Amino acid sequence: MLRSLRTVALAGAATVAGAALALGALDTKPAKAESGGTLIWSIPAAMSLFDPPQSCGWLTKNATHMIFDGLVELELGKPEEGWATLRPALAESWTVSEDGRTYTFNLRKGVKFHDGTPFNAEVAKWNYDRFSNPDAPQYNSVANAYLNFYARWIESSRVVDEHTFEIVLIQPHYEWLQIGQSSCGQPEMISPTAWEKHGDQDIALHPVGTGPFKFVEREIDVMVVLERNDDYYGEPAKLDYMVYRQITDPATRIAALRAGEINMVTEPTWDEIENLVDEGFQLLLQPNVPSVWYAAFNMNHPALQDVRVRKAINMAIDREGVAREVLRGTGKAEHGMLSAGTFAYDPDYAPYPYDPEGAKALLAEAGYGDGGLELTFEIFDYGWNEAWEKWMQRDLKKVGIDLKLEKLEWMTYLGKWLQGMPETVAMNSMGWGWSVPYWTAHATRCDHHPPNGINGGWYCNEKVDALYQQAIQTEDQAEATKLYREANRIIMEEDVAFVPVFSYHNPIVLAPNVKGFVNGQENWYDYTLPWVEE
Amino acid sequence: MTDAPGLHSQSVRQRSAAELRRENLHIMWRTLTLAWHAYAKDKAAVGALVFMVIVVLISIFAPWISPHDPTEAVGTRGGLPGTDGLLLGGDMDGRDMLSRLFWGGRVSLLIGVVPTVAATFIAVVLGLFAGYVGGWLDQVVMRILDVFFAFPLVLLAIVIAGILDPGVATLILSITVALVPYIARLVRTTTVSVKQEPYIEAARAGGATTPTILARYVLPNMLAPVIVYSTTLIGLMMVVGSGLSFLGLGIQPPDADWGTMVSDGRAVLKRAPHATAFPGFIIVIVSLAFSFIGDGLRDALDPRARVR
Amino acid sequence: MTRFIVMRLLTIVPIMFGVSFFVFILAHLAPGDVTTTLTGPYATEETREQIRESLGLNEPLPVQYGKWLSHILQGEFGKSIANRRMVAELIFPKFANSLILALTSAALAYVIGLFAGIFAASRPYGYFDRFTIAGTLMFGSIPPYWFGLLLVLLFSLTWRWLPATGMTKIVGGGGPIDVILHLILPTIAAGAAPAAIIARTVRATMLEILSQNYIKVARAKGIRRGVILRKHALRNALPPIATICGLQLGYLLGGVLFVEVIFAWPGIGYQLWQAIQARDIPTIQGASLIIGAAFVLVNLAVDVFNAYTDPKIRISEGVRSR
Amino acid sequence: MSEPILSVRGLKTHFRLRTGTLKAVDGLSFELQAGRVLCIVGESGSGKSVTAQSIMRLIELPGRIVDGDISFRNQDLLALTEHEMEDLRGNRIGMIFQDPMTSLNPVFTIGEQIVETIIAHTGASKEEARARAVELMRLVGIPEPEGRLADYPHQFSGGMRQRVLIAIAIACEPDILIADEPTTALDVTIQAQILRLLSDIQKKLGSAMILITHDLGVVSAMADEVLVMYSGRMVEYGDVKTIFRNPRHPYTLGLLDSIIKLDDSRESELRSISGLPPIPIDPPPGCAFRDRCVHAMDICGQQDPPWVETATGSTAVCHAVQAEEAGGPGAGAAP
Repeated sequence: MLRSLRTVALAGAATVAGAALALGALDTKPAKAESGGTLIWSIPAAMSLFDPPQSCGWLTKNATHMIFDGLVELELGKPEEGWATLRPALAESWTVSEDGRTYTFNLRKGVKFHDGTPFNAEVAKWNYDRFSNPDAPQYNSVANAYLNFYARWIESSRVVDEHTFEIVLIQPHYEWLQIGQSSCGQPEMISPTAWEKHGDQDIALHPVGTGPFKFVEREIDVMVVLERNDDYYGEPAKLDYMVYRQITDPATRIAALRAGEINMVTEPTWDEIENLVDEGFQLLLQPNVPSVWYAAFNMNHPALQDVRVRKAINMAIDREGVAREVLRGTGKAEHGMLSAGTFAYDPDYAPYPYDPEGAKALLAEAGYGDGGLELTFEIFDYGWNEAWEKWMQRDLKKVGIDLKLEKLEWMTYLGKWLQGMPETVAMNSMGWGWSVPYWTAHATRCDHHPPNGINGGWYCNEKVDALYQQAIQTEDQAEATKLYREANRIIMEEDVAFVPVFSYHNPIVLAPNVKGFVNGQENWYDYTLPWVEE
Repeated sequence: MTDAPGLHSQSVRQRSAAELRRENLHIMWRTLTLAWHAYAKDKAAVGALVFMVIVVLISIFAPWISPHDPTEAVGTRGGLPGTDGLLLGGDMDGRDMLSRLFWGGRVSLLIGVVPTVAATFIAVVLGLFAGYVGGWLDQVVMRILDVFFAFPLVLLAIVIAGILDPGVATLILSITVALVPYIARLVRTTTVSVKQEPYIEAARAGGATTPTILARYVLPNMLAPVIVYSTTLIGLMMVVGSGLSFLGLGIQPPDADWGTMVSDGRAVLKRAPHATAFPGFIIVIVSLAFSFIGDGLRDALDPRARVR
Repeated sequence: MTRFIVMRLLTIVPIMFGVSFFVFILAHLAPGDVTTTLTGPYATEETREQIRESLGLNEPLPVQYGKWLSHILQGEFGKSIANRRMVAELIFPKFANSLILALTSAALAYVIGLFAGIFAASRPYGYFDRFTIAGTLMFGSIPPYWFGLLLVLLFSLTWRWLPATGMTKIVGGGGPIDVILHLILPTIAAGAAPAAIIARTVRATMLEILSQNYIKVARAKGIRRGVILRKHALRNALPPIATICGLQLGYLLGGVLFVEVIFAWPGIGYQLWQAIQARDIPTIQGASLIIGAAFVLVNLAVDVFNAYTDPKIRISEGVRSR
Repeated sequence: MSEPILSVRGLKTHFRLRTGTLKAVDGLSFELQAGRVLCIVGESGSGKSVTAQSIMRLIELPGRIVDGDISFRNQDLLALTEHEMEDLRGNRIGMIFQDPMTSLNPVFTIGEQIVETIIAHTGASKEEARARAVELMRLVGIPEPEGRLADYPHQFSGGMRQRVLIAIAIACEPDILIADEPTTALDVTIQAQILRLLSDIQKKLGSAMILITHDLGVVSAMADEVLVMYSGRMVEYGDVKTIFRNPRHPYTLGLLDSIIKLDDSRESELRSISGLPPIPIDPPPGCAFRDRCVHAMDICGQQDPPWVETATGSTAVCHAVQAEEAGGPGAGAAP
């Protein structure tokens, strides 16, 4: 199909022989009802593997969660709700035992993979064993590594009957199921038959799931094409095709959108948004995104050992200014590490109003009254020209701190980031989060220091760890919320381990003829909802 | 002027080293004076030189003459020239274009000039020996350069940028490495052709040693085209450098060079075309100036061009 | 002549060996570790170590190099670490895409460069010459990522004549005509700088040759100006022109990264850049090697061409007379 | 005397350089009779070659013939179109250059370079032209010419190349042969051969010849008339015997002294010309030779020297000669 088209394109151009063979093969039917069409989204970078437990990243999840299903999934079609909640997927329903340790899933009947093989409890267990049971033949240590945050809680799993699957955790954990809705490591179901056929390595090239879209082709670093799965068990997708086209350059993406070569763009700059909206393009924002952009302090940095310095830095940042000038309505100032996409979020939490004078006073107390404090801030090369980091640099300069930005290319950065900061580096930057508040624990727990986790700032407070431990065992979300907020308060006000700066409202710009698109409370979207009028 | 230096070779042999050195110095001085006189008569070249001196001065004194802090937003984002009292308007972050252009010159000139000069120096040494000695050495050097020719610059730049800290120094180093093969090849070709000139043979027959021949006959005759070529490369390198910054390997924010300013300005191309136009224009003008200077230098250094 | 070609072919061996060596060293020296993307943020050092082991990344570099080289010699490029594709499968189509763009850009650059250069040299210091000099300087110093965008702004967005990105239309595209339409703007963007460089070189070479004695002799013989230009001068200018043209083609074949990025052209340069970003060593090595090989082959062709056109080399064996 | 075949009047060829105007030839007049040999003598840079090239109209920008006229068989060469001039070059006027090593196009065969000229001017077929080329090569003394047609210049020695160039210049039996220092770059033994060849051919064809040289020995052997140039200007012009016996201009005198001295081995009077000739870029008014002239007077630095028809029959351009001819003071140039 599309694959053949692309091949013809090459051969045709090279030989200028085979004429218009290509045309007509992809003859999309004229849109009558509210369905059909091809949505083409320009993705800014390469996607990872199409093998859910081995894949990582928001971008990749955008495609994989359309091809594959998990037992449950996030409800991303209700943007009006504060945060995304779970809804049934391959499990029609589930129950959690009294002690909070046993999860029982009633699986949907009659579900078939795209290759025609059935889905059942055996398949579910096979998939869970692949990333959590080292004794299983299909066990994959990389999958286990990715899903470590999820699999580490699993004690055992078993097939109760053909349509009932049960998982027992090592301790009560009420956020566990939703933790699985992360993008880096996805507990979604692949077809064991396809796995047998292609092998553990090459299965990533032949993704076979149960999802609303089927995999058509993937041209590495160029594009990914999915087509609607008409045999989908749920509400079928409206689009005929979903295309993810890789366009790295932000200016090129906008040009392609204007030229009508794509119809969806994410992360445009404010300037482009204003122009595009003027030109009739649609803008969708999502204020409840489960991630915060922050700078992490290196608690081992000599100058930052003094909490007054850390506090002063937090006070010196004009977060509202970032929201107003850098984000221009596409984001919001944040003062804590709990994100707006989680139930524990407190929208009124703002302990650090912009106070450069206060910051100066604190710095003077700490012995930096005349400036002379030079800090290195490692940042990564990202689409928006490091705008907010530059803003921090400017704000800190006003209170006498010379912030040196060290911009690194992403892979170099990631490598350094995962190793944790050496004493020479004062801060590094990241934007991350989950739709559950437990995520913060990953960046703060004492036992998550590198290489055993991502707590690269070497923060440690056992009191905070205890609060998290208590929170995940609390079924009542109101109670848990209190615990999380307390942990957050300690992190931010007593220990001051981070500089949360803002949350990004994931602006999406769509061509006028894209209908029904929902900008859900995540960094990936539900592509079964939109259609494109042609 | 047209008589070949080889005619002097008879007497060269009999001088003492000190005398020779003195004489060499004298010849060099005389050549320089003559060259300057020739250069000074070329109006375009002098104009370009004056312009570049001004640019360099502006760059050096940027901290004192810039009306605003180049990293500070002082106006509307993408404000057109004249708005907010900014002569050349604001960039996409609302920073003063004029001040940024002043400051940008520092980095731009640095990454334009330093790698070119460094690479020219290395290339002259390599190419001169390869071309003059010839044979086996020539083959080895040229084949190694071939390897570098065939090599993706980006990979090199990333590795250098990764091993060292990213920044201007890294940028300069990677561009230098990338430039050497191009200049070395020219040096080598020129050397080979100069080597065949009769006056070299005469000098050798007159008993001049290899270093003397290289320093006194080959080098001066080979330098003119190399200098001209290198001068025209400077503008190009300012662009290449900005390209590496574009890939995230070069200049660290909030610093900027002109090339990076062009690159950054793309984001507001429609609303604030001046944000790319001004730095782009400067790059073109500066390369033009360097090219004029190169032409003037060729005329000044090449005796044939001077009198013909 | 045959001897020359054979000798020249033999020099390819050490060059390619050198290229492969440097490619290998640099790919392994690059900071950052493929296991960070392969295993994710929560992986233990053990898992990473295991992965490195399974990929053979723990062996001493000379051993790795030897293995890699012997595979390459058997035509085995290996498998991409980042996406599991066979590297050959991944890079050859991309190289073909780059080849298409490189050839059209080179053709454009050659035509413009040669004509502008020759014409400028035929009337030195005239208006056209000055115009050419200014033009070459301008196109030589316009940042390509800006120039490309400008072209898109004008031809795709303002006038809507040509597509802005990609190699084919995503929906219902892919025929030769579609590809040609998509080729136009990238070709201009990629060809502009080489055209300027070639024009400059051709002009300088032609001026140099036109000042040669044998040209004066030809004029004194009463040969028409045009004939002198076309026959006597151009024929002698061929070697340097061929050299610069070859160099530019080699550069274009390496994938003009910026043009490929700006126009989302799926070429080898962009592929290499992505592979570098992912620290996908087999792909980096494969792509670099193919780029290097293309460069070396073009250079070889130029050298053979120049040898063939140089009677001193062509006649060096056989006829050597009296 | 009959009508001159070539007459040059007030020729000025200037080069506009960035550094100023180089007056390479600045006011030159002479006549050439059919079958006669005119030698133009002078130091390097005195404008001899530029004169030759001006006659051929080979001067290129930034050089330009700014004034004067050149008439060839009553035809104003400066008024001809470039095409008409091209038809004349190599056809009615042939030229030989000084450096045979660089005067042949390295990438074409010897045969091609001779044949090309013949075809361009006679419209002969390839075969005819080839036959003619062989004949010419034999004429200029190249052994086994048939076999060497397909050879390339680098397979020829310097002397042989000069012979080829002579063959090219005389291919169409020109009325005028201009030889610009044809032997300077050659070995001494070869020089004599080439000069003899030129002389033989000139006589055989009955062409007129302009021979440019700085070698007074050559002049005395070959010339009918002599024209001495200095710094772009004519200093003395006349019959070879007159000038050699009775040089009037101080510069001619100096030139002749330097060879006569060798002949006479008279060591008492070492009169060589000291100093270097000036480069005539925007020259000041007055005589260009005055700085090196033993007879220099105030007027020499103020006014251009006048043309003086001397009593001996030559023309000299000199204030001192004028004074002398007029019998005034300051005369003392003659021995």
